[in-house]
Amino acid sequence: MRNYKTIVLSNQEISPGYCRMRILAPGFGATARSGQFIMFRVQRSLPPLLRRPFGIFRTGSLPPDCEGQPPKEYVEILYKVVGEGTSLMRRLHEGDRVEVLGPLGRGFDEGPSGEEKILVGGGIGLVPLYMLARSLVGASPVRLLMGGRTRDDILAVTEFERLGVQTYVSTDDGSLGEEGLVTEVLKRKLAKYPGAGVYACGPMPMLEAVQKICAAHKVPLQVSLEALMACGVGACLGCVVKGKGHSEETPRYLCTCKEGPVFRAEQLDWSKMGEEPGYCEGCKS
Amino acid sequence: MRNYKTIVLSNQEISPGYCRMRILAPGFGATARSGQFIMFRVQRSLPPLLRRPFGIFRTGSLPPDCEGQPPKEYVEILYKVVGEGTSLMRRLHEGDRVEVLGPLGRGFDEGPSGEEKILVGGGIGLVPLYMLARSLVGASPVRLLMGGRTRDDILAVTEFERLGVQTYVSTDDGSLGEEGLVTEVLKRKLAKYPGAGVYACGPMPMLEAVQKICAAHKVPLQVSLEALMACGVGACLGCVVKGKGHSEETPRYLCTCKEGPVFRAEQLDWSKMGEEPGYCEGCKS
Amino acid sequence: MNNGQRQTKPSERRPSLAVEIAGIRMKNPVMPASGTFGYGEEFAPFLDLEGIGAIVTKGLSLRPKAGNPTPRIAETVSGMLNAIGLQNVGVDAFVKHKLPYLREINTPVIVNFFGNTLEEYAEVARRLSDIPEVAGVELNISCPNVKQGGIVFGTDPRAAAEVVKEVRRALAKPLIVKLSPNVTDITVIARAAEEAGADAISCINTLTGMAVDIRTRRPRIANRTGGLSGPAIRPVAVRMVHQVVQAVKIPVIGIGGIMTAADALEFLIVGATAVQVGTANFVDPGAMGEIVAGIERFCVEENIGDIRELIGSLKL
Amino acid sequence: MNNGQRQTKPSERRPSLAVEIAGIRMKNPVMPASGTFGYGEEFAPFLDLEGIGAIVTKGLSLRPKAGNPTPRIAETVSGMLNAIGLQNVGVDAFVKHKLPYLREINTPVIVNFFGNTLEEYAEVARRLSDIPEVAGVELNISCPNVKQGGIVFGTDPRAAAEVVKEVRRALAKPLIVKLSPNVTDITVIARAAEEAGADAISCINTLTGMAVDIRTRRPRIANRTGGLSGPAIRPVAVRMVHQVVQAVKIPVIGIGGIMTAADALEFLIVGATAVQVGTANFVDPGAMGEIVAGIERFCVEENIGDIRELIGSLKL
Ligand SMILES: Cc1cc2nc3c(=O)[nH]c(=O)nc-3n(C[C@H](O)[C@H](O)[C@H](O)COP(=O)(O)OP(=O)(O)OC[C@H]3O[C@@H](n4cnc5c(N)ncnc54)[C@H](O)[C@@H]3O)c2cc1C
Ligand SMILES: Cc1cc2nc3c(=O)[nH]c(=O)nc-3n(C[C@H](O)[C@H](O)[C@H](O)COP(=O)(O)OP(=O)(O)OC[C@H]3O[C@@H](n4cnc5c(N)ncnc54)[C@H](O)[C@@H]3O)c2cc1C
Ligand SMILES: Cc1cc2nc3c(=O)[nH]c(=O)nc-3n(C[C@H](O)[C@H](O)[C@H](O)COP(=O)(O)O)c2cc1C
Ligand SMILES: Cc1cc2nc3c(=O)[nH]c(=O)nc-3n(C[C@H](O)[C@H](O)[C@H](O)COP(=O)(O)O)c2cc1C
Ligand code: FES
Ligand code: FES
Repeated sequence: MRNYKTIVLSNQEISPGYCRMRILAPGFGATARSGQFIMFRVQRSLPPLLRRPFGIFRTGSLPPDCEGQPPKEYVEILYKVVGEGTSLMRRLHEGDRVEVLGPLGRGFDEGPSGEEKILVGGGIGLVPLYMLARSLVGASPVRLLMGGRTRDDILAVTEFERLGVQTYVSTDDGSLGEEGLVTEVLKRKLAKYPGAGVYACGPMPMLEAVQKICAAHKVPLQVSLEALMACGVGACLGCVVKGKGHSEETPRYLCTCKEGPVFRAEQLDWSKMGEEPGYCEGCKS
Repeated sequence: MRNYKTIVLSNQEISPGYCRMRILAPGFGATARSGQFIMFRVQRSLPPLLRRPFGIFRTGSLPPDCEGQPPKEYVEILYKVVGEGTSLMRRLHEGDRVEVLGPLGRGFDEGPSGEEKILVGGGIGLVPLYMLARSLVGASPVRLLMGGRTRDDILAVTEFERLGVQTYVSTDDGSLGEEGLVTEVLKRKLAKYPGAGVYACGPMPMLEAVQKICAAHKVPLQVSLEALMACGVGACLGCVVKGKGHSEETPRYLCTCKEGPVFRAEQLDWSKMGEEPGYCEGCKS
Repeated sequence: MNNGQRQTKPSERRPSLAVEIAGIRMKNPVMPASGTFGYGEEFAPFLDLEGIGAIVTKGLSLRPKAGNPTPRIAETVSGMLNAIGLQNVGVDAFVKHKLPYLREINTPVIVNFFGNTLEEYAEVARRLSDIPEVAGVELNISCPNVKQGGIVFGTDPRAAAEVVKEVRRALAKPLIVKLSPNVTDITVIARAAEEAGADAISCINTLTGMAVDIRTRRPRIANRTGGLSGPAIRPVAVRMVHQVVQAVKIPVIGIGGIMTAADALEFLIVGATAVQVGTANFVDPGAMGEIVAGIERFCVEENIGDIRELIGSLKL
Repeated sequence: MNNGQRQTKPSERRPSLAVEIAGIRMKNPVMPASGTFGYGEEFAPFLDLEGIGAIVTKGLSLRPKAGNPTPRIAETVSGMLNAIGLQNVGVDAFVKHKLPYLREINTPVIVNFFGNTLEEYAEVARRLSDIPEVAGVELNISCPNVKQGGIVFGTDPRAAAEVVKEVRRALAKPLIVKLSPNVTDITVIARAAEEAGADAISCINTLTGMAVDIRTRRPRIANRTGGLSGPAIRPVAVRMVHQVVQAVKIPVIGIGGIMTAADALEFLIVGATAVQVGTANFVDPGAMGEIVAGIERFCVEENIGDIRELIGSLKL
């Protein structure tokens, strides 16, 4: 966990409104676990004031520019352009100076190997699932259920397939894969693989549905949450989410940045997740 | 006078810390007079909040990119990189979107033709003198006395010479032209051309010295002043300078942006010009 | 303006943006903030003066006022400090030189004014009462009362009530009282003004601030402290407008850091009947035109037929 | 930092940055602002905790506090709103789980705390008095007094004096009182605190603000209003520190929008003996280290051998 004062290696739009950025970060990969995130600083000057949190899509390395140099280790993020910060990010070019704080937070617990693994991603929510899939595929059969509004919201599926992951795409408008909600696909899969472990990331309404389904099927579920964040390191207490058994008398607030962003479903109080979102405009993914 | 929402045509460093920018501005040249200025907006977003005032170095036009199109009329500024705004300006590239408000203010009164014209420029203060020289040279003998700290502060002299202007360069450290203050040169020239008209722009200490010299020689003097400006159009009253005969009882504040930036020396109260500068850090030129 | 994610079905007819404040009818709820728009004329080259809700002129006093020494302004992070010192031409020159131009423009004129004593306030009010071109006045009570050792009228409920009463008595026009934000509880001042006869409240004026040049170690404006304006103060302004709207029955004009239509909409949603745009006029002399257009666009996107449906529609 | 135009002849020896506040010796005048630095530990990976003047911990109360519902924060122009609601682990957990780590670090620990009643304030003060690792306390009086219908202690001179007296009586440590900026005249509160026994003043806490999501028409934080912090408030903070320094004899700690060494220097020049850095810790967890280095660089450039020569050196 460091603050990398570094540079952009590449930054391109991969689907309308979605971009992929590689950032130079020597030594980052060795410490990063699936499900962790970074706090990204767009530029030294304002705006924006605060850093922006982004899941780690993957880490890797490129061959050095010249003989004898070490390979260029990078961290890669996938982001959706939704507002001021991400609009400024989209304009970044190779060589621009940025800062990356990370890797941050608690990632996924990979669970028993051999077990059927079902990954559920909604839109940009697929980001943290790639590194998870990469480390699961060796030991367990892995399925990715990928949902989105339209074909444009379905990202990087081929990369999952290259890992050897079985992928099932569904879109609300049927413009890609089967028409309908990803949660419908999940029900079918759980009927088929009752002993599976489920890992989900996406919009809160999707996560709430996934939680209900997994509870009904009594299968273990881990979810990766989003919340408004100022510090990303557990200092500001801006990013909290209600833990199971929370009440005014017995407060059980959990820090999304430090105790999360990945939680076991049973750690959380699902009663009013939707009403009191960590992020006010509701999900943008 | 308009707000041009336009683009940068070119922007290069011409001397360490000094840049020259051409900005597309159709129709601007037809309305601009020597000594006027623009309010420049670096970008649509913050920072900086306020526009930055810059003298008009010159207007001109470039041949169109394709046959049949009209020529590309531009306004050109010369600026010194001193702080936040100008540092951002230096980073602008061809095609970047900027805004230019202008032409603003009252320019030089060219005075009787045939008369000897002596232009005195200190550092970046030479900017408003170029258009003046350009329109004077036809009808009057024009001399430019150009002063600066070092050779790096002496700009665009060759362009004045190309107009047919006699130029005399002096630097504090003697790194270019004669060693010493431009005001010493002025004294000599006025001794030689007692009937000359003087036009000056530069740091306040230089202007105060020039004013004393011209008063002593009883020659007409016009000066172009700098002041902190918010609006540039006479609305905020942030840019005022004390007029002759100013007192608490009989306030005679003049707007540098509207009644200036060029003033006849006798319009101004020179008694404490230096102590109460329109711009707090004193002159940066 | 963050273009909402979800679809919006634009309504057919153009939304009505008209509002009324203290009997003054406005085409739309956007007007300049006093002192940032001169006497209107200065902005005619950049803006259609008949396309805004009203014209609010530079703070006026009985006699001409010299204002403060320079430097008078300094830029700060997302804001600016000013200590102009209320320099103005005085009532006579205003009537003689500035009004004739405004007379020709089909937009209500609101005259902002102040005094150094109760008598001065009342006298200016009397003078303005006789002028037909003046649709209403805006009373700036953020000034020191020289008689009371310079305590600022607007920071003390009693003093505020007193000056509003005096002016009310002397004035035959709609009276808007403009509040200072440099107070512990702005609702107390707002209620005092309402009870003393204000027809509307406008807030906020500038927050008192200071900036120092670390190399010269001098204050960056000659007056040491100045009024902070611009986007930096918007959250404080929105909060105070929200409080005042709940405290009084008269309409409230929201002011503070409005640069875009989205900013203006925040104030309308918390309950401001109209807004004033100040510092933004310096950044873009056409700003108010774009703000009016942006508000109209928003109403279309959100299927709002009349701006008054939006005013005070904050969900809690 | 605007690198001054003129030449500077660097002095030979390293300048001394040490300051003393209320008997607490600090290596340099830079410390974190409470609530933005957790309990110190969180920042150890990014910052040398022994390179700053002191560690100021998250506001502590007698019993654990749940804090507010979410969303608790919102970014604004060059600032942020927060309504964390003073969530904290309570005195017992602090002593048990947080102090042991701090004990190992050779930097004075200042514990910020608050209460909902005079009794609670006093009780926490008593508890902290017995803890050797606590170098001093910072009293946050920007809290509502539940007994007095929730009027905020820090906005009323009498209430402020009362709570400071109570705490002073119960406390056997240096006492820093932290003031709220949401007042008409901060010097009145500062003097009340001084007379009631404060050893130092720190100011400012956050300005109350609000922001609205124009699409949902909801406040952007669940608590409706929140505390505005960050560079946007700096001019207001510098002004208030300037005022307080002139009003009291005890040392003043300047807080508000400090992002860089240049910002910190503004506060020192107007007379703050030290500064606290808040929101900047979120933007750059190493910010305080760079600020200390920048202050040292400035002293060298300006030939200042001892930071105390700079403190209060404002030229008027
Ligand atoms: C742990 C975590 C991982 C994330 N991973 C990704 C990812 O891999 N790809 C991706 O595209 N997005 C991801 N997000 C969401 C991303 O942080 C926001 O989309 C981004 O901050 C929006 O910034 P903006 O300035 O463009 O939007 P604006 O709406 O202008 O931002 C305004 C403020 O709200 C905050 N904000 C806005 N949306 C969100 C959100 N959904 N979650 C948290 N804060 C938000 C911003 O950080 C900023 O403080 C993640 C969020 C979290 C908490
Ligand atoms: C009528 C006029 C004509 C000018 N012409 C030129 C020119 O042709 N070339 C050139 O290089 N400079 C010119 N200047 C000065 C130029 O405006 C400033 O150098 C520039 O604004 C500095 O901005 P900054 O953000 O880089 O500096 P900063 O110091 O960061 O600016 C901070 C604030 O101070 C103001 N400011 C700083 N220096 C000056 C100054 N000398 N005069 C007025 N305001 C200042 C800025 O506008 C800004 O509001 C002119 C100024 C005026 C008033
Ligand atoms: C340069 C300047 C001059 C001002 N003059 C006046 C004035 O004469 N009378 C007044 O009531 N307010 C005056 N104000 C305050 C503005 O009307 C407005 O209340 C304040 O600037 C906040 O709005 P803004 O953030 O949109 O600028 C002035 C503000 C500025 C920046
Ligand atoms: C997230 C957050 C939490 C805060 N918590 C506290 C607190 O517990 N006690 C306190 O006295 N001040 C608290 N503050 C106020 C800061 O200590 C500081 O006074 C304020 O943020 C202004 O400084 P800044 O602009 O550098 O952030 C908090 C500020 C923020 C942003
Ligand atoms: S983001 Fe600050 S505690 Fe989680
Ligand atoms: S800059 Fe506004 S009046 Fe001159």
